[in-house]
Amino acid sequence: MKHKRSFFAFILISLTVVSGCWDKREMNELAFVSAFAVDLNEEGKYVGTFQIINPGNVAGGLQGGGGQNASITVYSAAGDNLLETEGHVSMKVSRDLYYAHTNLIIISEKVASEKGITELFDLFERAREFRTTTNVVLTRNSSAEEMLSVLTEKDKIPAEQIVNNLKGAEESQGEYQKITIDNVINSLITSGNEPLISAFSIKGEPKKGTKMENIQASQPEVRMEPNGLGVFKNGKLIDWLEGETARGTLWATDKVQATSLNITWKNKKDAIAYQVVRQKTKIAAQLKKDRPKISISVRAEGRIAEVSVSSDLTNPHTLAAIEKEVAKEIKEEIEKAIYHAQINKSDTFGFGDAIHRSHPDKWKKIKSEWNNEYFPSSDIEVKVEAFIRRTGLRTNSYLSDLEQ
Amino acid sequence: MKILWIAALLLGLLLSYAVGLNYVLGFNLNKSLAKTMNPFRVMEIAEFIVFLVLIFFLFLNPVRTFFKKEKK
Amino acid sequence: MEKAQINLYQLFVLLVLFELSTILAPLGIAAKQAAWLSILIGMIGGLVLFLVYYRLYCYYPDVMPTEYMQILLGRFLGSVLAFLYILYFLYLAARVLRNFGEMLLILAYPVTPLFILNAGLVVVTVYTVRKGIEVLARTGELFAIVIFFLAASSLLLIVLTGLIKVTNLQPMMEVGMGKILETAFSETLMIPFGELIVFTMIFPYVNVNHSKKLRKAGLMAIGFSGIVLAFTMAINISVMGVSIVSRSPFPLLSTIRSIEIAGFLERLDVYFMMVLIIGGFFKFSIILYGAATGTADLFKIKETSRLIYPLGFIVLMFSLAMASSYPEHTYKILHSDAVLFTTSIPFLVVIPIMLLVIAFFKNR
Amino acid sequence: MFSFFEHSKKTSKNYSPEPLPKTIKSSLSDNLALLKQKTGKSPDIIIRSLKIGNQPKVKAAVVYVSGIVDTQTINEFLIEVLINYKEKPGNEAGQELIEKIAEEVVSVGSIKTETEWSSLFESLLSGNALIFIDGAAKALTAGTKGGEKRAIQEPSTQSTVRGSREGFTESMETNMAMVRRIIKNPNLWIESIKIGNQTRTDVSIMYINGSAESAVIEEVKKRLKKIKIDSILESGYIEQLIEDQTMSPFPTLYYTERPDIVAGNLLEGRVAVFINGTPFTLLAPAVFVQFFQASDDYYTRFDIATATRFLRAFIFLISLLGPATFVAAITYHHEMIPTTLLIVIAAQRESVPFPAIFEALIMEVTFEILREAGLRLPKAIGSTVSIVGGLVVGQAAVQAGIVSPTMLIIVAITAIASFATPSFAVAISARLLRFAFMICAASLGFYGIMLALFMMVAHLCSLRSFGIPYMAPFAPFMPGNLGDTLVRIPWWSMKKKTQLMNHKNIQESKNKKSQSLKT
Repeated sequence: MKHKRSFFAFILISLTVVSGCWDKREMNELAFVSAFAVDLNEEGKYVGTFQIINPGNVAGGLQGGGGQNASITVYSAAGDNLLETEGHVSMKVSRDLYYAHTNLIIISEKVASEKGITELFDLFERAREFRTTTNVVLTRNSSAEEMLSVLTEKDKIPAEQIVNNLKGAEESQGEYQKITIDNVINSLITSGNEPLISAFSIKGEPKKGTKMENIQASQPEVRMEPNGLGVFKNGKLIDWLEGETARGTLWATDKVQATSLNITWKNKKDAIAYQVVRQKTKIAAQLKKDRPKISISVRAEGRIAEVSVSSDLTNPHTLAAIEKEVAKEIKEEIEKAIYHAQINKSDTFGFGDAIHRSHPDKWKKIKSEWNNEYFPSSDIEVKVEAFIRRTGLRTNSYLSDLEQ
Repeated sequence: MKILWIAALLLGLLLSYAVGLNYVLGFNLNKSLAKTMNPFRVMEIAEFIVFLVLIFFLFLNPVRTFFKKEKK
Repeated sequence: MEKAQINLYQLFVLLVLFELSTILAPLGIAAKQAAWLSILIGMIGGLVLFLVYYRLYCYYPDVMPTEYMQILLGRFLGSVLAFLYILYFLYLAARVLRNFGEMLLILAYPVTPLFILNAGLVVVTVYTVRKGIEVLARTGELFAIVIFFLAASSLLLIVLTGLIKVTNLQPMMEVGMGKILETAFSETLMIPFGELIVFTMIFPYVNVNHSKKLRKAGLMAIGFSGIVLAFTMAINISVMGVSIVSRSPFPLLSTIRSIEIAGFLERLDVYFMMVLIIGGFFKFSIILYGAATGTADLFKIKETSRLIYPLGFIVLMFSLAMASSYPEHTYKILHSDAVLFTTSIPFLVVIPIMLLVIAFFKNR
Repeated sequence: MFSFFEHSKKTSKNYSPEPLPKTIKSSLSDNLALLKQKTGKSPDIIIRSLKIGNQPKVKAAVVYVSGIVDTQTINEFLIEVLINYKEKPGNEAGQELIEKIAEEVVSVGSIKTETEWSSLFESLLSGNALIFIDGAAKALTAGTKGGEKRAIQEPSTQSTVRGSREGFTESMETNMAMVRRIIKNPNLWIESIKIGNQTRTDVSIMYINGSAESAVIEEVKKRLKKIKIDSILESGYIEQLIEDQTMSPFPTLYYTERPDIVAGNLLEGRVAVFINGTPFTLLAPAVFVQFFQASDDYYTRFDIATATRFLRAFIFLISLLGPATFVAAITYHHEMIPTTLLIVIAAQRESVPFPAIFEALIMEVTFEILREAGLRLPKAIGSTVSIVGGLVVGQAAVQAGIVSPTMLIIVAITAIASFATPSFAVAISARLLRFAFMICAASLGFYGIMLALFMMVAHLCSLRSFGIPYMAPFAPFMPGNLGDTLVRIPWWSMKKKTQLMNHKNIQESKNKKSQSLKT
């Protein structure tokens, strides 16, 4: 009994020493995958492309600074499913592929439109290393592999740059949205909601983008830009939304963070730019005799950012009139988007989900026919209110003085 | 020693519960037995050593008290 | 019986830690969006069960259940029942241990053998439990503070990140009241609340001059932890959506993983791991302690501490043998009627009530 | 150390000197002869023979040990007055003469008549002077303790920004006087015993009667009395012999060399143990939070004190878990590190040849070497060592690519953190446990750290110091006593003194080791 304690200490030590560190992985045994792309080749097999970070070239520091060599290396391989592509790639890479820091999943246009994205996501959700907060984007007019191989100048890791680009576009344009694996899966499984995934395309010759010269130039010839929102139906890409339609969709789904609108004033087109600071959208759904009635109400708050005609912005009545005009503009956008979606027969707004919430019993009956029958014929009422809170550092534009 | 017997009895009953439960769930007797034992089938060397160490400590105390009694 | 005393606050803390260790599991998710409701209903059932255990304690405040069973049912029958209870506790301990190891394995140690992970916990637990209920209770008090800070900060982070979407909780009654009640009584009542029967082994150690105070502490602890569990589940569903929650073995992990603030406060998996380890440790130690004192009392062994290592060892063995895969394990706990009707319901509900009735007539 | 003394005792058994005769004789020459024989004619035992009185002169001797006595007192108040004692002894035999000398002649503070050799020797060796007079079977002991002592200086181990600059010295009397000067209360009681067969070290316990719980006082006395050992050279001996649990890396007795800390703790109801010959005083019972409190906390305002204490708790955690957490994070839990940081660390580790745990161990051990080397060197060289070691070796190791800069940062922070804990005793245990934590982290990641942490906390919770739970007032939780733990509430809101030492909290505790160490 006297030495019992030391025995327990001994057990613990022997446990730790003997147990041989099964899950131990030193950092220089790992290849950090920053992005993963899915393509389809001619044979109809998946092609997985892996963008792997070369830490030494990214972090700089003592090793003499990055910039000389590419900060990433791209590998790709084909396979029948995603795991198989990984298996083939890992033979080419000298280290274990490590996904916990994967920030981006790129799905090529081809996969999305031909095979659909429904079956892609199980691995991402199931595997421990993937985080379900990883962003998903589509490619447009190029393959996913090309997209991953383009070097970028600001963020040394291209995946990071794509994500940041998208974030910037989401926060200022209101035409794009960041979407994560979680969101995609949730909208895939709920029948009253279809995913909307932002797309990127390459400007310039993709091959040139893989060279260091591209990013050493002050005006890189090859860049990546966000380009449209992909609309899905039953997991397949069917259409692209751009510009006002895209924004209208996002208005209706409460995703717009900030954007600017131009309105016609005094018969001059795009005379006043209104900058939205925040907005709130509410969707209410009702079923009247099995006919869905959706009402959307949008409230936006913002400021006047630019004026190109003279007008008396100190007058509250003028502001009220502008507000009305802005509201009309937003309403038009939303209606356009809804019209577009109804033609596509794809409920990207989650109206079905709203009905599900308010009428769970009836929803079960109409669920299967929602996209094709009920959604295109549903009554949709859009109500928009816009508020102007302030007009910046000046009240009236100098243009009003010019006129006098 | 008594403690070890109690422990053995308890372990035996627990294992038979596990086997019985498998049986109730619709596996036949052989399969039930195999299902109960198969977690121990794939063991690494290190794991096995830890296992042995644990068993060693299980017997250490009773054996020592036994010898102490002998001496007295 | 060990000569030790714990106070009411310590009992409260142990109860709460015991209950909260289930915070990681998708509790009552069969009721879909109303999971939180089924937890609350289960909690009410749990309060009733606690009162049953408490009344039994009131009749025999100074002796272990293993002993009053013998008083109530006669020497032979009582001993057999007590022995069965000890087996049940060991089964419970093994189940907790298995869950713990599997969670750890899926969460962070995919290659490490389950045996090693379980053995690690068993060794530390045995070390602590050998020191007696007082030390366990004091350790609990310290870690309760840690848990409190973890819970408060993660709640704050989740709210700050704006992850909560209340619409995810609608429609609330998707599955209907019948299913909710069924879930409550077959799952949530048993799993965190009914298991409190282990505490009947600990009640005799509580130093209390008036037994009503014990009742108050117990009810408060169960109520508090029930509300926390329900709240957590509601948060999980409102963050992740019911579909993801019902498909993930640890919804809380996904919730915590989705926290991202300022590009730095993210990847807080370690939070989850700490909750997991603290919860698993205390639940396992308490059950092991209950089983050990019960055995010591039944077999008249003077030093309880000598029993703990052998019992820990057999629990370790059984935790591996009880199921050959994790899905099988969860199936056996949650969905199999065999377990429900042969173990959970009789041991947690029927027998205590029966004992109470006998005690009532005997002590009239 | 102990084995050495045991050994010496065994040899002394074979030698076995003649037993000491019980009482002294009346013949001076016999007595002196015995004295000389017993002390082996050591030159520092001074025997000053003199003759006193007038017609007939009586032979007398003053005996003292040079160096530990106040020579001036002996010269002026013993020898001078004795020689000048010219009264006629008349018929007085030595017996009466000695009484008379004690009462009328010798003018020192304390004087006693003794007849037994054992107490005479003890008195002589503790610095008193003996006066023998021919014909008297008695001797006088005069209180002449003195000799060279270190002056009161600023304490070197627990220096403060604000507060008294006094530190204890090696003399127990001085130390106790310093505390007396702070607490002017007749209830401040002192009890004294001698411990150590060879050293006969004076050990005193000091407490405030009424404040200190009698159970604790009794326990301290009991444990002190149980000690059977040849020598007590420092307070550490006593500490190790009376602490509750010997198999623990954590200290369960608090030691200090500051009188204000002792006074504060006495007022809280603790018991102080003074040991002659060391500036360190023990305080019992000790609780864990006590080791994180510095006397500055009580002198600065409460908000600052509280903030500092939280900082210290954080520091302690860093010094305990810093490298372990880092090792776990970069070998097991890469997913928990933010991406940018991970890439930076990965870039640094690209060229490092060792696994992370090995790298951490190398650096930690290097640091411990530096610390140990700097500790015993003269101060001037010590700083050179730390500069060469810390800066040059660290820089070179990074440039050579043997360690990564992040690891160096972590180790450096940990090193500094381990010095920032106010109590050295608990800092060193954290330093020791750090290695255990690192090994656990390397073998099982965070899970390993958590397991080790659970063991540590369970161990801490199981400790008691003289019956008081070590982790009080957190575990067991005593809300009334939280005012002076991690937080320090303002003085005006401290309604009553802390109840930690209350008898309710004291339980019978076991002190296994103190009996077993019999020599």
